[in-house]
Amino acid sequence: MSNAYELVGLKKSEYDKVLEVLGREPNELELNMYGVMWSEHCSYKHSRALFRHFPTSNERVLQGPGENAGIIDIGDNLAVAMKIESHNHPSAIEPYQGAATGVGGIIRDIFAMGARPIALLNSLRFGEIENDVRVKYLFEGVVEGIAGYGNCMGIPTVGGEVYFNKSYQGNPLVNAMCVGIIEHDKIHRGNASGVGNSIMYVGAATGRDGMGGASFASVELTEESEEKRSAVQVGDPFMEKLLLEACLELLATGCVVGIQDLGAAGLTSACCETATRGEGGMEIDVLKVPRREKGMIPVEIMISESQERMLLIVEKGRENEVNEIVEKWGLHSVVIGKVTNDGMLRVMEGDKVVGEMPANSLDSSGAPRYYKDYEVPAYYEELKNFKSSDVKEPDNHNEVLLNMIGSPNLCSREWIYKQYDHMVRTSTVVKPGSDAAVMRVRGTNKGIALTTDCNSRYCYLDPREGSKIAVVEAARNVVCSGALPLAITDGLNFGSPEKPDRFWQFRECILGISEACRELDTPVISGNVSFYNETEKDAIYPTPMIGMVGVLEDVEKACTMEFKKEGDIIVLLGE
Amino acid sequence: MKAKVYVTLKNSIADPQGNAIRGALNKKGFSNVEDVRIGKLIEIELGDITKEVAEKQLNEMCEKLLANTVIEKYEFEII
Amino acid sequence: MKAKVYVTLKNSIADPQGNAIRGALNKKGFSNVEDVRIGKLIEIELGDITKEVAEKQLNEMCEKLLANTVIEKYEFEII
Amino acid sequence: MKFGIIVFPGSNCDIDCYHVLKDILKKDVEYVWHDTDNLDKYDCIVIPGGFSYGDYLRCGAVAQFSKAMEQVKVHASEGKLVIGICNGFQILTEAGLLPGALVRNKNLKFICDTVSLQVENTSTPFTNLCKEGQIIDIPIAHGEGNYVVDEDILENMKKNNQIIFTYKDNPNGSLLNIAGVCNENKNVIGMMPHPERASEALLGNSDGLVIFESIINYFEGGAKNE
Ligand SMILES: Nc1ncnc2c1ncn2[C@@H]1O[C@H](COP(=O)(O)OP(=O)(O)O)[C@@H](O)[C@H]1O
Repeated sequence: MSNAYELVGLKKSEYDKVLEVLGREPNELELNMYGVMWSEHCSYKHSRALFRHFPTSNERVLQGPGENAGIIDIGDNLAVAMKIESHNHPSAIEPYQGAATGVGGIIRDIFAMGARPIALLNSLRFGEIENDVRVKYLFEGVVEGIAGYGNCMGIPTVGGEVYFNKSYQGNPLVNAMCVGIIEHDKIHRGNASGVGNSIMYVGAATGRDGMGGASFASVELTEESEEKRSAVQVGDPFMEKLLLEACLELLATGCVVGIQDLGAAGLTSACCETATRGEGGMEIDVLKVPRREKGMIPVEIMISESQERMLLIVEKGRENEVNEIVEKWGLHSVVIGKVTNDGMLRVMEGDKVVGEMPANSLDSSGAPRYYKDYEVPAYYEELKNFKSSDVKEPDNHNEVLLNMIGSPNLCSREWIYKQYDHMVRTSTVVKPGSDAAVMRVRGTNKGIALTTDCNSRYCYLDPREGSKIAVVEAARNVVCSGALPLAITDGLNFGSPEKPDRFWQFRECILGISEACRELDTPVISGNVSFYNETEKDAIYPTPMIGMVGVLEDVEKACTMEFKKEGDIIVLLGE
Repeated sequence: MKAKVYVTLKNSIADPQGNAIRGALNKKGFSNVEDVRIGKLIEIELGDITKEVAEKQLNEMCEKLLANTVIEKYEFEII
Repeated sequence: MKAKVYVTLKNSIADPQGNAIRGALNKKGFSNVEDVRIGKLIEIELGDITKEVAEKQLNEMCEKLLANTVIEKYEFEII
Repeated sequence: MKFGIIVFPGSNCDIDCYHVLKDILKKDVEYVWHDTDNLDKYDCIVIPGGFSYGDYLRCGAVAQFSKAMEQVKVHASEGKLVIGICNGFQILTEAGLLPGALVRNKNLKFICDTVSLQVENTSTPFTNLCKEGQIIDIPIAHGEGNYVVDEDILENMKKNNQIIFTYKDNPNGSLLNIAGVCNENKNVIGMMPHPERASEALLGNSDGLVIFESIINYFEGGAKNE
């Protein structure tokens, strides 16, 4: 690792591309910005090409993939915003904070659209828990972190799933999903439009948190990653609660033309993405960015992943309106730059230009895109020979049943969801413990049903069939709650895309999800990809988590799964 | 043998709690307060062991259980 | 001027967290550990004030905010 | 009569209380921002649940300093009603308006569940419609609901019938299963369980309504006591 570009995670061919775009050598700041933006986590360079298979639109889709969250119409001028996001690697290192900041990040994605977050869900995977103290530690820490953040925010955590399997031993999965409600005409997007408009920064001060966290999420976990431990970000749910209320109040005034949360790759990604979606260019001054630590240099400010920060694009002349509302909530806002239309993202340090790059070259539209080879893994062919008729019928069915009920993968999940405030804001009509959670939509008779599902053992055995099963299982959960399935968000967790057998699994899963979603008319409106979930030894099972939303026109018709009274008739539907 | 263990956040780690308390103190009229960091004080009754053993034990306890060395540092004092 | 404030539970108040940690330590092989109590260590950067003012301020801060004297006691140290 | 619901930075259950009082009980109710310096127009102040100021340091510790809490003290001293729910209870103890303190749950975990409460005193403005010894099922959601208080104060509280609700099955380690207490004058009450989460058939439970109805009855219906 002697080349500067390798240190920021770029390959030689990628560095050549930077040289070509700039027509010169990048300075250190620029190189780091390309490094984080062209990491797998930010650029989706190995996965993007396959997304075209997904059905992403129908007459209900108001916002498909590509924004902070997807939005689906539920009638009467109302819509649901939703997205799922992984925080696997941070949670492997510091389970409480990793999971907490994962929840924080996904909540920001929802209110950045202008939606009021009303529910959280999560999908978790760990190694086998029996007799493994490390797994227990991770599991307890993750659950506590999710609870700590969601409870403090006052957003009920109403559902999720957890499985234990040895393939997750070194690579736990923590995916968090947030769902919000929004009126059609209140949807906001992350556009830096209107030349001369102000770029404003709101929320927590910037520290050296999660430095390089974006590129960090894109490498296999090794001994070395121990050293990056100081990269741990700490969540501040109280700050986020204030930020949420302040942003929703701000968006209602009409002075905000664009809004984006600062997530992976911090200011760098927020600036280049909003610029690309808007007028094309932006100029910001790092000295105006509030900092928590002394002596921070421009590159640290630009790629820091400090939590609880938002970027606002504000109509010129209305900055004071923003300041007033933000201050009412005990926060500060500052102008850090302005919208331009020269296509450049210009980073200033006072009067000095310290970095200048075409904004769209950083963004995923300008990032490298790979079409990887894939190859059917050997295990798949082998397992095809398996015949279920070869399995001996057990002698004692009662014992088998008891073992199953008592196994970590099938036992009650009450221990988890009792730690989550699943009732706050009094809209949870069907609580955790049933097939899907049902939330009322305040001010209407409507309800929405929410679930996350994925059986990754099935996906390992047959990625295409397994991922179809995940989608239809989610749909069955939604239907059994009395709702019409509308759309999904997908959390795709896989091993290294650079290994042909893993990439085959990924591709098969995408094809399976696409086929099932097309069949059910439940388009994919948002999602997340987490690759490199592998240790030196092995990869995780392919784990495409499906988060689904459905609508009930009359929430009083919501249905729960338990038997209601003696004498009721039991009917078995299907084959 | 008794010991006091002090567990504090590493300097590079944000302390939202400390920040909020600093804000509250500033507002309460203590405008001179510049920074607040909140850590733990753990008092341990170690029973009848020697100072050497105590030191060895405390190091181990801190590394394994009392501090989360990913984000915290520790110090102790035997009394 | 810098200060360290130590806030601990009064002896009469049960400390479930301390008990849990004692249990965990005993289980981990530290069978000699007899008691664990968890308190807070609050580090405050007081800015440019005299020692007397600092003392007065710290007393007030503790009584009003840093400790809940119904269940906690405090001590501080100016450094 | 008029209710005021205090909103602190970090309050979460403000809208839940508002919804029950306004939409279900059709009462006059307003949100009151934490920096208010006048509560004259309200008969009953609700301090809602949530995580005021993030519950940093101790639950309710920072909120006690707000301007609104100074006014709540005045309001209480005039004999008007104050009800603190969950975080509101914690704030009232921190502010010294109620005896005791709420410490970490015995199992060290946040607990969200529905629990059975026994009404111990039906001659307060908050329980006057309850039956003697009535059991009501009310949700809890807290990490620090373990009630502690000095023995001599506890003796006084018992003598004075200040223990209002107890848990049938103690979830958090509270002394004497205490779930809710009031002050000596019986015009300030604090309780960890959330009656506002149990006030609607749609949510499967309306056991909590009796508490709000008692308050209304106290003002409008000629309470059976006081
Ligand atoms: N990690 C979790 N967070 C919140 N709720 C969970 C979690 N895991 C499981 N649950 C809830 O527990 C119940 C049972 O979960 P699960 O056994 O996965 O159900 P199913 O197999 O029917 O999807 C569901 O209501 C689910 O939402």
